[in-house]
Amino acid sequence: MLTNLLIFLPLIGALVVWAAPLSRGETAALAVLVALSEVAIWVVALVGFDFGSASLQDSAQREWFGDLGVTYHVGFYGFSLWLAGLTVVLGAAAIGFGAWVGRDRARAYFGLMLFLIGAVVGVFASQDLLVFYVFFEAMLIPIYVLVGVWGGPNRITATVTFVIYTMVGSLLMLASIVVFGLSQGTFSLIDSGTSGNEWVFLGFMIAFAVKAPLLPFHGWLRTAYTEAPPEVAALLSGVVSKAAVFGLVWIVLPHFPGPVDSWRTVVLVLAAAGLVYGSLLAFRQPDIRGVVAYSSMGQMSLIVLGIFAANDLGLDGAILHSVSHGLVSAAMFLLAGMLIHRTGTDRFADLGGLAKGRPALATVVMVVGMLTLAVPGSANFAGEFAILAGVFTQGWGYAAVGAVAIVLAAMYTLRLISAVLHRARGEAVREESRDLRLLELALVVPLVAILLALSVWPTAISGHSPGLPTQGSSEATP
Amino acid sequence: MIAGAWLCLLAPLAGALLITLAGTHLSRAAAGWISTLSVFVGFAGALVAFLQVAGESADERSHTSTAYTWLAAGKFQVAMQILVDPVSLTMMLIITGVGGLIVWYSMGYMKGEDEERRYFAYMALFVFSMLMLVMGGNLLLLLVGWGLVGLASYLLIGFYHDRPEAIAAAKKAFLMNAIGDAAMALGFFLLIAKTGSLDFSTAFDAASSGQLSPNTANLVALGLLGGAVAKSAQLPLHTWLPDAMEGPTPVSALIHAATMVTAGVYLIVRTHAIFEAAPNVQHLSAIIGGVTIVVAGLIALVQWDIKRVIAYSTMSQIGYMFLAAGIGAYGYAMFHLLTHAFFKALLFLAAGVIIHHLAGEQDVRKMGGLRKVMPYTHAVFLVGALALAGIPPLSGFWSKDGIIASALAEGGVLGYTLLVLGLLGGFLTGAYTFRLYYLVFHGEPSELVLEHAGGHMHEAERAHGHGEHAHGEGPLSMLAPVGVLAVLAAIGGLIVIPGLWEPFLTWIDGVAEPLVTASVTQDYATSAAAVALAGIGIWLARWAFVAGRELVPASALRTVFEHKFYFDEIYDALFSRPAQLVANRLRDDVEVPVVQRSLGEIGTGVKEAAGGTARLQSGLLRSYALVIAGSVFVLMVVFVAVR
Amino acid sequence: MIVASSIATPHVDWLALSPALAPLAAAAICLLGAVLVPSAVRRGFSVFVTAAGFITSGVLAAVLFHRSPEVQHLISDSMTRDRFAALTQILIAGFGLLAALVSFGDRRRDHVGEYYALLAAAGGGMAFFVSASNLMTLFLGLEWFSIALYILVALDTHRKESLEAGLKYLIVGSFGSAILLFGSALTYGATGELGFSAIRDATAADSSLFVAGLAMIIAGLAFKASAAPFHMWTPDVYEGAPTPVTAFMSAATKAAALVVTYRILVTAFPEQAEIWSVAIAVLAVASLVVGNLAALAQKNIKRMLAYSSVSQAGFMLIAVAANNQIGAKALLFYLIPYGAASIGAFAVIAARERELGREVTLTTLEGWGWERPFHGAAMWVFMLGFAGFPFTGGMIGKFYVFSAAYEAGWWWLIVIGVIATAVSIYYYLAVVRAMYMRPASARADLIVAGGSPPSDPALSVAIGAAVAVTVGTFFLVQPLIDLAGKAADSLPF
Amino acid sequence: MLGPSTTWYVAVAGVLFGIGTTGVILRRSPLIVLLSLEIMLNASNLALVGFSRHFASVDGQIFAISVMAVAAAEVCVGLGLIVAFTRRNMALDVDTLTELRG
Amino acid sequence: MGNVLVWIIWVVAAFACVSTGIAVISFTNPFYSALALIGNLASLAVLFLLASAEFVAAAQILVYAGAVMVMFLFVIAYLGGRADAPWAGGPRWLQLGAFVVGAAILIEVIVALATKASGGLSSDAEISRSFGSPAEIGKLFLTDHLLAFEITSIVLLVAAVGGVVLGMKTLAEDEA
Repeated sequence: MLTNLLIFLPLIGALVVWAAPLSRGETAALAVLVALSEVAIWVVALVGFDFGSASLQDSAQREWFGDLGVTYHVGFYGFSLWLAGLTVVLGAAAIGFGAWVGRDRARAYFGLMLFLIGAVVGVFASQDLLVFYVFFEAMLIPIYVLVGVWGGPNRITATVTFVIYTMVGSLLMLASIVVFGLSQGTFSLIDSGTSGNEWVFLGFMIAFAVKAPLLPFHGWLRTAYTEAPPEVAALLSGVVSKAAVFGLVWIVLPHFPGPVDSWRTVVLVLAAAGLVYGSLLAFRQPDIRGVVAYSSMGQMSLIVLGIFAANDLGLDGAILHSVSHGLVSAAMFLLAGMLIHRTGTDRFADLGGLAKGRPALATVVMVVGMLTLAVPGSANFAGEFAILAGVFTQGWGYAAVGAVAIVLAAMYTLRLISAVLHRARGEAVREESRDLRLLELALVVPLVAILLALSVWPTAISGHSPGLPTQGSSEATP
Repeated sequence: MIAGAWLCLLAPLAGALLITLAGTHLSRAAAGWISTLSVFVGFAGALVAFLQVAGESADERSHTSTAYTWLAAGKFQVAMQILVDPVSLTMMLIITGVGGLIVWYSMGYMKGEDEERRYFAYMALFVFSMLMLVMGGNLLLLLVGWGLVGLASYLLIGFYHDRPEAIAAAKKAFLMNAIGDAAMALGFFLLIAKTGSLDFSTAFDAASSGQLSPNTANLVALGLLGGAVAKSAQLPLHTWLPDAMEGPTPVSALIHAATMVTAGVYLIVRTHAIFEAAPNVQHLSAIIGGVTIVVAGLIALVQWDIKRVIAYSTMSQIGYMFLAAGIGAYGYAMFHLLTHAFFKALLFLAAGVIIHHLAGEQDVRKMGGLRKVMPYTHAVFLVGALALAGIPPLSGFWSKDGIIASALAEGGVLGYTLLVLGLLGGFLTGAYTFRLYYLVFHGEPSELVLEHAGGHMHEAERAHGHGEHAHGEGPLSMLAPVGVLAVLAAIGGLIVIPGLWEPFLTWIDGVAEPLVTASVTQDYATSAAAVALAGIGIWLARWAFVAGRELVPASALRTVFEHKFYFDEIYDALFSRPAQLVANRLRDDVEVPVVQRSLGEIGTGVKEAAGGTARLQSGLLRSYALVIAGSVFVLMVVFVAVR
Repeated sequence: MIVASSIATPHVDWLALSPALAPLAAAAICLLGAVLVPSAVRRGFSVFVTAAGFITSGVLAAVLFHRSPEVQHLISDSMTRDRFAALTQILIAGFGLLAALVSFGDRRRDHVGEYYALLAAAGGGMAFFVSASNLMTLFLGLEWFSIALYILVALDTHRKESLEAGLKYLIVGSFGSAILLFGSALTYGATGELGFSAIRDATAADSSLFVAGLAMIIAGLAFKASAAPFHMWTPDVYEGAPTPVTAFMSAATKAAALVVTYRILVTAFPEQAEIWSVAIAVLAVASLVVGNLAALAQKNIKRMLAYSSVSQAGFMLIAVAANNQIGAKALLFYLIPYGAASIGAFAVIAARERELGREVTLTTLEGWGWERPFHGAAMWVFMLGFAGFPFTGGMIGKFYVFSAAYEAGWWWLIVIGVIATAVSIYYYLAVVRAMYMRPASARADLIVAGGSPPSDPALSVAIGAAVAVTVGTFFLVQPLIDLAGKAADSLPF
Repeated sequence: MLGPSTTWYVAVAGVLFGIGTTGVILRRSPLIVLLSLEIMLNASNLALVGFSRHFASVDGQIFAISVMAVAAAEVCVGLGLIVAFTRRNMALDVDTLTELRG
Repeated sequence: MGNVLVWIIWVVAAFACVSTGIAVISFTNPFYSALALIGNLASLAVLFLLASAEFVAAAQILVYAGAVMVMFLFVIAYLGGRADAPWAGGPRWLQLGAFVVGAAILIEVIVALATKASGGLSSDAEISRSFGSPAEIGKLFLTDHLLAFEITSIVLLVAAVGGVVLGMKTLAEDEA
């Protein structure tokens, strides 16, 4: 019931927001209200969640079409509940941002945002392959328009590239789903067994590699993240990319043990390469969103490293890092949006010196920056550490690459921080460019606060994700 | 005791959070007070804990307190726990004690700065981080503290964020430390892979019981050494430290002299079990220390910036500590750490008083004759300088002497080499310290000094915002901590003397049993040699000053020293430039043309194919019929053929 | 000696014929109306009658479906009474109804009664066509609705495009019919039989004459389904025809042609399945490739949708090529959202066309989605439906088609279908792109003729119904697939 | 059967069908194209009648008669169109019908 | 010997059939083409007769050559037969393609026939006297092929409507 509510409240909210003849302000208020209730529902689900149990919880099931064994089946495991939580929180922040900026065509805008949230939550809740596919694809619909309508000057190229890229991936996945589901006789993620078919495996892998993105599949990343409105970019990098994490953890690992083993090295090498590649490129980007975009690519590669580490250490780390990376990259995009709002640009060449006289802005950017580079003690650090410690067992080289990436992350983040905050005042920065106001703080600070709380107690996530599939090794979360 | 320790850890954190959250609702002075008080509260906590632990018998002095599981992933678990034992207590006392004094001092030094509140928040954060480092009850928490002090250091070096040099220095410091962190982390990964845990006890037991293969032990120790070298600014990862002098002077005193940079020494002492399982690496650390002593001393001889001289001196002194830790004289390493904290903080703070007085001037060539203008400062600086040079009975003598003696006791090629390096270092210390001393305090007062004499307010100074001078030389909040430190620098070394209190060395030995102990004879011999060499150095400095000559005459050698042995240039050529080059090439030759444009190419290709297909649809009715008829024919042929 | 009295008139199953007869009756009434009803109310009268005819047809087909659990061959096997046909007849009736509603807003002044009569007649012809079960009735049913469509396409005689399209359709269509006919003749020659089941039972199964005839029959039917390479009339005709006619053709003709293709192939030529399934698969691939590629290059929306319908035919041919029960289900299911989306999309185009008074291209659609939110959102739904996005039946349809292909072992067809879908997304979303992402053009010639656009409740109802079906088929899969399954059981797999 | 066997009938039918096809593709006048279509239909009729005789089943003949009617219907519509063309002053040349293309 | 006569008639008719067919597609003037088609239909009727399809042959003459072609000629006369050289205009490959494809299809049909002929088309079935008689055909049209009969009428009706609406001048055309 809770799960259904969590999925369908925003979807229905989207319809209402879109259809109801409300003014811009009322629409925004309604959307924010829905988003906040979503958070509240999630909190209720969290409180009632039994992390000690490894079974599906808050599940709901309904016949959809039985002749092929497809059921509407949703519910949460520990790890997916966290991902859903990430979604609702970031969703609320993004919608709040949209309300704050005052996006025009409010009804369409907020409707699509809510729709996106519902779809992503649906992805994380689905326990049937086709249901998963439905939500996985449904995410694209709002993103396509959100980027295409409210994005930057190059938005159409960006959104088309993004959609085509991801569709190619997910349609290959559809082919895999058909083959896998029919050969298993059921599309249920819980009931179906394992498959050794590498082609089917690759269909899934490519879809998730595009979504994440992994190294050669990231062509959409730069334009999509920079042309999208900042709050949409926040959701893209924060939660949409995590759909790949869910897919890898809950579809690929448990159902394709054989192919996972034989392709592990390839995936790990790609991920390691992507980690360095993304970090290096992030180092040479001329604007905030470019940096965060490639940094996201690097961090997602890192998460994939953890997922393919073949042990629970890496896997738990990957889940933890998914949540913390989601929060931090979203916060970064929102901050970029706020900067753009007051200076009209996020290019480093035009920024600078923003720390002077803007303590709140300086503090928030600094904190988020430090979390981005995974300063030891942060939740990001904990996740990264667990991932690398996990993947170390697959080969010290991966961990060494990860260590290099730690340094690179420091390089690009510090470059970003100092280009924005420090040195002489940039051209685009006017004396009267304000410090962060209360409303803006209300958007970012909760994200930062959650991150800090997670930094104090990362086990909240990493130690509370039972229900993860047992792997080839004998290690299993009790 | 445990409560005291937790209080010690959390009080500065609370202070930092309070200042940050209160923001502009807090007055600037209040921020200073909160920061200072929080550190002193920490000191009180540490003191309580210290007294209790000191009252216990020697083998029961290690206490662990676990709050909760910090990180659990898979079977790997790390608790949020603190370890209270003599080593960490010593560090806690230094950090909070000296730290408290320095924060107190800052209230005067930073008065009128634009963003004081931020400064004090950072200071409190630093103290918390440092405490985390030394109190962390397992290797991961140690790494956490390790990283956090790097963060605080970055923040404080870059405090004057509108100065490009400051920002560059801050980034450099952070990056160097990140490299060290990465090295340490790699060592930890290996340790996790082998033992499944990062608990001190598990790791050390594994190391000392020989459960770790020599190879593993070497690699883990190398990782730890990498971290230690970076953090303690030892060769070759030292280049950030002199640049770090861009930060406010109290920062230099606290972070880049008294506490953070000595963390490497603490690390080696703490993980001595692992190093002992990897003797080669341990010896490597001693050699690194020895070489650093000399190299840093040589560079210090030609520096003109008052803080940079002291900074190189810091590198050099930490070299002694590494040397000691590397040969297993853990007690002396910790002891020198302690005394060094006193006299180096004293020197920095005294330099700060001068800089403050001269409205920010740091070039010693513009100073001179300050002895008359600032007698108090002159006195305390002299104490510090003598202590640094190792002149008895000041604190530096006791600790440095012990280290040199231990090198002698170690013997062998290694020991004698180290001995020579140590003694040479003593000579250099005397020389550069007193070169500085004479340049600053003796001779005729320079124009600049005269301008600022007598509390006369310069225009620029007023603009800089320095307020009233309660004393002729500076506000009380600055002079009082300096005084306290001067006393400590003078007498602090005496705690090593048996009978005064439980000898300091025994106190440490309970945690880290020394591998070498110098005999009394060796002790006296090295003492004599060291003091003599330091004296020669001092004399040489005086001679050069009086003669108006440079200690190192202009030569190729001097050029090498002035370019700090070209480390920056080498790194630039070896790492920075290639990294940037690779990144640029990736961006311009791979990402843009291949990854991004390839999609465009595919798109163009598809569109061309699309245009071609559409052009086939010529609108000519007859061609449609032709295509249909042709297709029917083909279909029929195929059907008949394959029938 | 045969005398008249000895002729025993066969029993006629009027219920089985009724779905075809109801629209035919409506057509007759409309024709009468064209003469008897005053011109002021003729349009309303005709639409009402046509709609009533199609509704009756649909209801009767539903009754027929209910009452025909067993397959029956009627009147010497010249037609079949089964659920496969009945379900298709329901669809055709639905499409016809929607097309009638879409037509209502078309303010034609000439031949109003005749227009609706022909529309109804074409619907009746298709309804009969899908139940045909010998080569003669097949050909005649085909000609019945084809001739009606030739006229409908050309009916806007004041538009040169309409005439051009009409003549092209007539000539190429007759050419196709001739091929089908010759194929029928050859098949007849090889077996001596006209009835589908009789052909199957005839022994001369593998003669070259027989397979040559089969090839020609496939070509003739593929022509009607506008499968490549027999599709070339499609874009020209779809573009030139009056938009409501295009809407009707794109949905109903395709449905009828594909369903009949499936029926004749599995009933009359099961022995040759190995040959024809490959051929159909090749046609499917060709349709997917050609349709998608050519659609990419289009600016005119009707033309683009025409090519899109070619590629959609490709998808449905995959289901035919699968030659299994799932395939038949998949085909029937696919037709529902496809037909609804297709009629709906053309209806939206009609709305724009009517308010603008000129052809609808990507350019003339710019910014329109914001001006007319209902039409914009509906168009969006239809495009998503074509592309097979979730929350539209199009996705489920594709899923079933792929499932059928998998069951048949055609995994490479799945891959090609997937790639084709990916390509198709570009042009489907191009419509959305134009409507929403480009600013409304300020060009004077794009300002709505005569101020505010005419209100057209019938069109809106049609669009709304199309949206409801497109989306509803996503949620109500089980009941629909059950129906499709029962219908598919009529075929002898 | 009187005269040659069915094969010959059908061969002639094939030839006629080919001629008709050629005509449709070759000629530009829609009138002649319509005539060519008639030839194609007649070719089918000849085949049907031939087969009908071969199998001694009248079905083929009945089919042929139906086809005649259909042919008449097509001609009717085609001629109507051609008249409409002329009325609108459009050239009677299918090659000029390239307004719809691409 | 009667057979010889039949053969001769058949060959003549077939030859006439093919040659008039070629004539139809070769004449420049549609009027001549139409006349040629009448000849074609007539020769076909002969072939029908020879194949025992008396009723079909009669219908061919009456319906086709009589009614349909007259309609054709009327229209051609109304339009004033315009010249249209078979080789003029249009791309060369199209003209070539027309012959190639036309020839290819007929060859294919003949090949199909030839392979079949060895199997089954050689021996004809016995027929009764009433075969192809109007009575039999009429009976079948009212029994087995009732539907075909009815549908044929519907097709004709539809076509008639079409002929009328397309041939009529409309209001909209006046304005266009």
